[in-house]
Amino acid sequence: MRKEVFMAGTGGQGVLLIGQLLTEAASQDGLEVSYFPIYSAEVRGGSTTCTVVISDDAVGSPISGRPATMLLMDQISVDAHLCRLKDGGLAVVNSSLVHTVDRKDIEVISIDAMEKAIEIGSERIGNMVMLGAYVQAAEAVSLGALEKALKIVLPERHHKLLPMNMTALEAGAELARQARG
Amino acid sequence: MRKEVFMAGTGGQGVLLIGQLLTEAASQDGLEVSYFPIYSAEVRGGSTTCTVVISDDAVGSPISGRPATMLLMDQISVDAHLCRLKDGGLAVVNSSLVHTVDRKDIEVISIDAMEKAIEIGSERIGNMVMLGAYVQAAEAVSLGALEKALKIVLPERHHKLLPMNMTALEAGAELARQARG
Amino acid sequence: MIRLTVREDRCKACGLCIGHCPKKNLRPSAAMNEAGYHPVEQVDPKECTGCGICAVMCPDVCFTIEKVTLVGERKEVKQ
Amino acid sequence: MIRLTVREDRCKACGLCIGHCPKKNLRPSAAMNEAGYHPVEQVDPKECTGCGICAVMCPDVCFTIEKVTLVGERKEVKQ
Amino acid sequence: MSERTLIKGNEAAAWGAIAGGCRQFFGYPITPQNQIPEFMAEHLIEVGGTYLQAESELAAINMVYGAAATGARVMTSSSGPGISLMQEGLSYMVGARLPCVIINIQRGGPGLGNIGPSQADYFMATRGAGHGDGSGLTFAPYSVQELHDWTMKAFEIAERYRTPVTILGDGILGQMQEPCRLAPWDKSPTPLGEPTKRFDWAVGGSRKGRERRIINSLHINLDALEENNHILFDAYAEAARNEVVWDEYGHEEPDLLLCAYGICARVCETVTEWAAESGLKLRLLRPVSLYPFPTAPLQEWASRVKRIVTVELSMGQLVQDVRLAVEGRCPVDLVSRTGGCFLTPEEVLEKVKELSQ
Amino acid sequence: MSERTLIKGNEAAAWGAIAGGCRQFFGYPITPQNQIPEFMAEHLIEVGGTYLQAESELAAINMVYGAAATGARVMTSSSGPGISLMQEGLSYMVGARLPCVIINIQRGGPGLGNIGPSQADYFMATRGAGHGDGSGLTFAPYSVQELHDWTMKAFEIAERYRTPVTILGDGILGQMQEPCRLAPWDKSPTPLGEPTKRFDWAVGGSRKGRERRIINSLHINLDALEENNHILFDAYAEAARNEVVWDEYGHEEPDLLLCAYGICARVCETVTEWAAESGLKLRLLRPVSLYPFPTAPLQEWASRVKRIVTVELSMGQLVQDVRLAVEGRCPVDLVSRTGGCFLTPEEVLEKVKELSQ
Amino acid sequence: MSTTCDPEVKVIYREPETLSGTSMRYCPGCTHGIAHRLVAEAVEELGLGDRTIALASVGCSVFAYEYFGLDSIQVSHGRAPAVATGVKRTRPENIVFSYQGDGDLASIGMSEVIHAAGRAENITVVFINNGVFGMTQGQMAPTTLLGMKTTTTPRGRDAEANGLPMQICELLATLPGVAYLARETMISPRHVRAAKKSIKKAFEAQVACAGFSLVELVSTCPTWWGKSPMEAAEWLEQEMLPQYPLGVFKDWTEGQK
Amino acid sequence: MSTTCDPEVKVIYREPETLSGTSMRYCPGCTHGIAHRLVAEAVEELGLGDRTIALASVGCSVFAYEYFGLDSIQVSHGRAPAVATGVKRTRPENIVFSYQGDGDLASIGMSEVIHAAGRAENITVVFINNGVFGMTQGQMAPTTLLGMKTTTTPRGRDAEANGLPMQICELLATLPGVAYLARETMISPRHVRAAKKSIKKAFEAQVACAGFSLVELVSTCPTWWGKSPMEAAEWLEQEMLPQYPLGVFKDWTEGQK
Ligand SMILES: Cc1ncc(C[n+]2csc(CCOP(=O)(O)OP(=O)(O)O)c2C)c(N)n1
Ligand SMILES: Cc1ncc(C[n+]2csc(CCOP(=O)(O)OP(=O)(O)O)c2C)c(N)n1
Ligand code: SF4
Ligand code: SF4
Ligand code: SF4
Ligand code: SF4
Ligand code: SF4
Ligand code: SF4
Ligand SMILES: [Mg+2]
Ligand SMILES: [Mg+2]
Repeated sequence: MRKEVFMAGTGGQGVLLIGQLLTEAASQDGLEVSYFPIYSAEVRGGSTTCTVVISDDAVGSPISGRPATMLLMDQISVDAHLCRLKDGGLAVVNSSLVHTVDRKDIEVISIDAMEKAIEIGSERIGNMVMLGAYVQAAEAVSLGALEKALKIVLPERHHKLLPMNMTALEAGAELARQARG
Repeated sequence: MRKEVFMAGTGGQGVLLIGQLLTEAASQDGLEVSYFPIYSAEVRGGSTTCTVVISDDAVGSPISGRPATMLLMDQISVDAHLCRLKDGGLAVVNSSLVHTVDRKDIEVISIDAMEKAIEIGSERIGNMVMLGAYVQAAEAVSLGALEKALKIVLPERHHKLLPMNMTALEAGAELARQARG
Repeated sequence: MIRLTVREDRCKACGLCIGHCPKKNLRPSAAMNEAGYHPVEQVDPKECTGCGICAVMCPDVCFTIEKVTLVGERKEVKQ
Repeated sequence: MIRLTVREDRCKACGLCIGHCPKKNLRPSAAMNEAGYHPVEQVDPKECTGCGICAVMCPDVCFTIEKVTLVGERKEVKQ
Repeated sequence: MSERTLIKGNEAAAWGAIAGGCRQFFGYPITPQNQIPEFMAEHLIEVGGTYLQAESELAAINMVYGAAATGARVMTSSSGPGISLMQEGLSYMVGARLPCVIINIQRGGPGLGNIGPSQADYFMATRGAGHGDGSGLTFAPYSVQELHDWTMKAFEIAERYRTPVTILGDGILGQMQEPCRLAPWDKSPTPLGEPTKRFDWAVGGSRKGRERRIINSLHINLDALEENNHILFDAYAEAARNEVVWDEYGHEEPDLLLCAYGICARVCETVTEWAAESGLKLRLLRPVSLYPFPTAPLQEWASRVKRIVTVELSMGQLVQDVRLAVEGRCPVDLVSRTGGCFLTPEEVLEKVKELSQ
Repeated sequence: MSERTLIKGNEAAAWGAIAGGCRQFFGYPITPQNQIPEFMAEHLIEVGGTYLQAESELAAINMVYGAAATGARVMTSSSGPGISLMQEGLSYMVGARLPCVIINIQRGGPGLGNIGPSQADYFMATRGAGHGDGSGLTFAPYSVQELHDWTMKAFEIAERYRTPVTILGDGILGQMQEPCRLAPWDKSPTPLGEPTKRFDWAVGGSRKGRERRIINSLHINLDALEENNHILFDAYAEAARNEVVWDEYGHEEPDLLLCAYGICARVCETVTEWAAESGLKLRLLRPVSLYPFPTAPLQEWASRVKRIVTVELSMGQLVQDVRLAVEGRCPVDLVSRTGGCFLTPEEVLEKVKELSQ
Repeated sequence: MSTTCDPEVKVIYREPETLSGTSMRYCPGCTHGIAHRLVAEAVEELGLGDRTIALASVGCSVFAYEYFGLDSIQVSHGRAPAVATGVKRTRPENIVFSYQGDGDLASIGMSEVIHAAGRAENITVVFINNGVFGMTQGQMAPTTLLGMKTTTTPRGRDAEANGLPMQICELLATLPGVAYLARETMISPRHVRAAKKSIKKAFEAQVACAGFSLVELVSTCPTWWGKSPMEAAEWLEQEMLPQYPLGVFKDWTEGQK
Repeated sequence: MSTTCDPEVKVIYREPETLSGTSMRYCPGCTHGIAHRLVAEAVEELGLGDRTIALASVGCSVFAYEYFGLDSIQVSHGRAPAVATGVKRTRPENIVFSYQGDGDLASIGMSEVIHAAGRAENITVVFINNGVFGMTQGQMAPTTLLGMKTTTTPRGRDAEANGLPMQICELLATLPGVAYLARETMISPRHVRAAKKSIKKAFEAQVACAGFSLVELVSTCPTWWGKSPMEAAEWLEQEMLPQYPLGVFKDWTEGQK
């Protein structure tokens, strides 16, 4: 089993954080996993992306030319990267910031992450909603592992936010379930 | 035809000068020639040596492990280098400073260069006496070529010394002729 | 009249011009440029004295400032 | 009595000790050492004051200088 | 099975260094390896060690030289341009037979290039250490865990052979995160004891009761330098007997052998699996020690496969060692990218398929 | 036939440089090549050029970079340790595609080593230019005349391929004297005319009427750097078509082929002759261009001889290129010394005789 | 008498032509941008645009070759003064300046700048002192203040462990080869104007072949200082300027007057 | 009362045990030898012989590791202060000094010495300024006087072509990390004694962990100056000292008194 996900967004949308969460969760699930961020020469701005590869065996390539799944936070990311999604792959997109998805040969799950995030209590946890939706749709890791991962990845002083983050993850998962029908 | 000569002495005895003279003379004779000085790490003192290889063809190796001929200015040089003289080779030694020559399988021509030099007018042209003897014994280059070479190698301001140097060269050649009998 | 233009594509909303404008006449606009910043705009163009301080402080060379005089008017004034 | 020894193997006949000896009591000897130099010698050992200047100036640490007193003599003097 | 920690390759390397007894670090920042000095700045102090940001890589390698002369476990890390600047210093370390560890997290070159991953410092790492004969030993991890493990181990190897040891990584390995079993740290500033007692060549401490010692690479006597160089190469020969490490992965009866190290070996593992799905029998031979190089296993495979494909991020450097090992026994091809560009498994598989036809 | 002048190798090289249009020299003294900067200090001023003693080799190569950026014919010279210090700068020159000439009069290494002759910077000269892909071109003269001629010619080649060109000599070649036909000097400070007109990339002069120009090795876009590297290697490939130079000497139907460059090739010529006297049929193949390397003729001979013996002053560097060319077609041996020691014809002959049995 | 309203337009400020017009990649409010503009203005106002060569060093300003509308050379880390020497000695008719950060000039490039100054090399250096290695993510620079936290001084710079702040102008002022030397900053319009005056004087020194000239600009790095641009300016004034006092350290024209 | 004549021997001068006893390869009259002796005497008199490490740089004094009877390290050209830093930071209980020529320290090694001083590195540098690269056969050094002929300034050093003489003490004096800094010479017994005093003070600074210490010794190179040792001393006094005035530039104990 080799699961690849490519995540992309713009600086500040928290793509690297959910990438790391997913990675840590996979590790907590006893799986092998690698996380590879694309770092940019510029200090600020531009797109942030990361690739997470999960496997029950040694990971092999932490890079993927045509990943099987993608999590895309905005239109720029969709425009830049969706073409590389594997034929028949899965794209979980943030419909709050994505309006057009041009490929027909793939499964697209649109999540209005921002709306849900605001509903839960903070615009800033849109990334968590997206991650919840993604792990549900891709059957990547368990929610339990994500909860453990949250405790490890989030700095101690933010642990009071754990419940809200869990709510967002669960809400995202629920949205994904609904989207698939 | 490949003629090798290895010259050695102590700093100040003018070995490098006569090496260069021989080289220039060979060049003047239209021959191919190379001159290779051993330079020392220390600024001062120690032995000075050079190897001159003359050939009517391309010179090939400017280095020789066991040169066919040697010109040795003092006992230290004899002790250090004579063992490397080719079997049956020719050694022209400065008998003013060399008292023992231990090899029997070679031709040794002993020249009392200092005595002759003082006789001609200056202790400092002992090297010229030796060179004259050497070219005579080894049939290396013509005296005419050496004269031309002297004019080129000696700085202009020393040209007034040319006659004395020529005298020394000729005297050396004569001594070599006599030594061979 | 002072004609002040801001190259909105370049503005990074650093606030240096805003902070130094003696007339407090600059502010972030509601618009967002390609880089994701709210570029600066004038509060009231007529208030601008053309002192040039905003241009002096702007690290991104966003400002062009010109003094525009209607020639006819001036001539009348002179006479 | 001053006992001054020159390590002849080390001396390079640079002349610095000779030039600085206040008693002008040093000179090149006739001998030649391995390195080909005429090592320094004292002109008259009795003239040496043991001032140590030669040792101070020698770049090759050639000098050992000692003041030798016959103990017995000294005691007699003291009494 | 100890716990796993998700950690960046660079940090894992730094962690491994401290676990391996490294107590002195001198370095100068350069992307993409900055987490190494930053980690050292944060943590060396906790184990009584020294972190010092040198004014340049030139100074850094010479500080390393000084610390190594005292027998300390010392390290520096950098990337291509910085390693270039260390070439003279490395040559001195080789000549003076001083152990130390150098991490090179390769980036795109030549010149300022870019900060993409690269394997184009292979020549410098395996034939380098500047002028003159002799280089250090070089090892190439291919995962965060291995970066940690090999950096830890490198100190011991460096001391065993009295030579610099290079850990050769790349921008991806340095920046990626994987779960890693981290070794514990000894909190002592000299976990291995008094260096001048451990080594009969180390300077420092009190000289009472022992002869003075000299660290030196100058041998004005030509024969003495030749002898010194033979000692160096005897050590390399010894390392070639004991320290050759490689790994194999894939089909037992392959049509083609892939040869790749570091990040490219990771890619090739996946390629090997994917190829099997389409009926192409591949095997990966992954050199872990680059110098000494696993010549023997390559030679063996060369007689058994139709072709060897070297996969690397350079215009062709590893491939030279492969060709030197193979000596014409079978064709050796190169699949590569350069300039900070990386290879994806898809790209490699496609090219390998082409070559297999 | 013009007149011959007895001259030192180093001086002949410097002379040749000026004859080749070199008008800028930046260098830092190091034995055994000091006669090059000293000659330049004396004579460049006579042709309106600039001699500047840099504060270090690092500064020197960067001064060369600056002068080269203006399209000037510029040179530096050094020996092993100094060339090591130039590796980063050379990598920048390669990356920015700047022509220049570097003379390396090799001495014994590693480290401070000694000032005996050596050929142990071969790797650095042929695989070097520091980090990243790409190196310059390298030529190895073997006589005073050739030192003069190749240094002169190097400037043109450097410009043709927009790359640094290394002239690789050694302590013997640099210090020995031979009669040499010296080329005349043009007295103009810019014998070839305005550089910004000659080259569409050179900066400087007046920018009126032309676009601004940029000299650069930074390509933050990974693909752009890859493209740049392909341009470099296209140039090397072009050079491999046009600039491969080698020489052969000796028996037409040899039993053994000797391969040697520089001073060792001189020794081998004599060995070849002496061997003939004792009935041993030798032929010498002498690479003059080391990069590009004369692969084809070596391959051809490899199929025709029993064995190839590489003769060099290193622990085995040239021999790698020979083996890469030969690809197992015949055994390749190494006769060598290291650490500033040199080989005499007697020694080589003896070892070759042993190998031929 | 005309009554048409042809507008007469007087430019109060426009981008100098010596800038390329490309937008700059600096972080918001980073004073690198102001410094670029000042250099460009100085070169333009002195009429040197056609013959000035810019040297971009390695640091956040590495892309300066894109920003200046001049012949440009990107050079290796710290060696700009050596490269400038190579250029100037070959092309003395050109005006050559290097633009260098404090990591570039005061750390790795110390030797090159001192020797260029010592040789009275006719070049101009614009030196950006922001107390930190910006480009590589905020490590300590030789100019980092004591107590200041950076990614390689996580507990704050400590004199014993990390050494003392390096004052470049004070150091260079001892060299007779220096014709013009000043330290300026850009935290207010007044300071910006003073900085520009110094930059102009530095270029004038080069035009007059008076020797080496350098202007240090005490600058902000809002990103690694963790401050807004306005806060950064304030912090600079309060913390940086006491360690790096402003002023003209050397002016070759003073002797002439 | 005894009448035996047991001689009582008081040593006025003997070779210090901190020298190895090997004879030195310097040219006749070269003051490198005096400098070695003074350093050895200072180390011995301060009782530091058992814990002092000598760093031999590249220059005529490259063999210093043979001459000092101490643990020694031969280091690369110009980088001795960096090596010393590495040693001292690892072994703070040891006393570390480097012995460097003016080519080594003032040319190629400029950056390392300034940064070591800037860091207040607890090391001692003995700096031999003889105005020339001795070992490589008499090329120009940064300290070569204007007008002085060397093998790379065959027409005499020219300010414009070759730059200006570099005054190291004046430069380093600006750095707060420097505890002791002096320029001495060895051309007379009086000067030699003063030099030794300074060298001792420099080591004392290190013992007290007061920071960086350096003693510059204006030295002769009879060989490349083309003078006898006595002439060289005279020329030094007349020509070198005006450019390199003697004196104590910094003394950390002054503040204490
Ligand atoms: C030889 C070398 N070493 C290190 C680096 C990495 N590096 C790039 S920029 C930089 C420091 C930049 O700091 P500074 O000069 O202060 O410029 P700033 O970014 O602060 O403007 C470093 C260390 C490099 N590119 N080359
Ligand atoms: C990297 C490097 N560059 C150059 C040299 C050659 N070199 C040896 S000593 C020396 C200069 C020595 O001069 P100085 O330091 O003044 O010492 P002195 O001989 O005058 O005492 C040089 C340039 C070298 N060994 N290494
Ligand atoms: S020109 Fe002056 S008044 Fe007008 S906006 Fe700019 S700063 Fe304000
Ligand atoms: S100073 Fe410039 S970049 Fe900053 S907010 Fe004002 S216009 Fe925008
Ligand atoms: S000790 Fe004094 S008096 Fe005696 S020889 Fe030496 S310098 Fe002269
Ligand atoms: S000073 Fe020393 S070396 Fe010189 S002459 Fe006197 S004893 Fe000899
Ligand atoms: S990191 Fe600092 S110096 Fe670099 S652009 Fe950003 S604010 Fe400016
Ligand atoms: S060359 Fe000069 S510095 Fe070197 S040993 Fe001789 S006199 Fe002394
Ligand atoms: Mg900075
Ligand atoms: Mg000197």
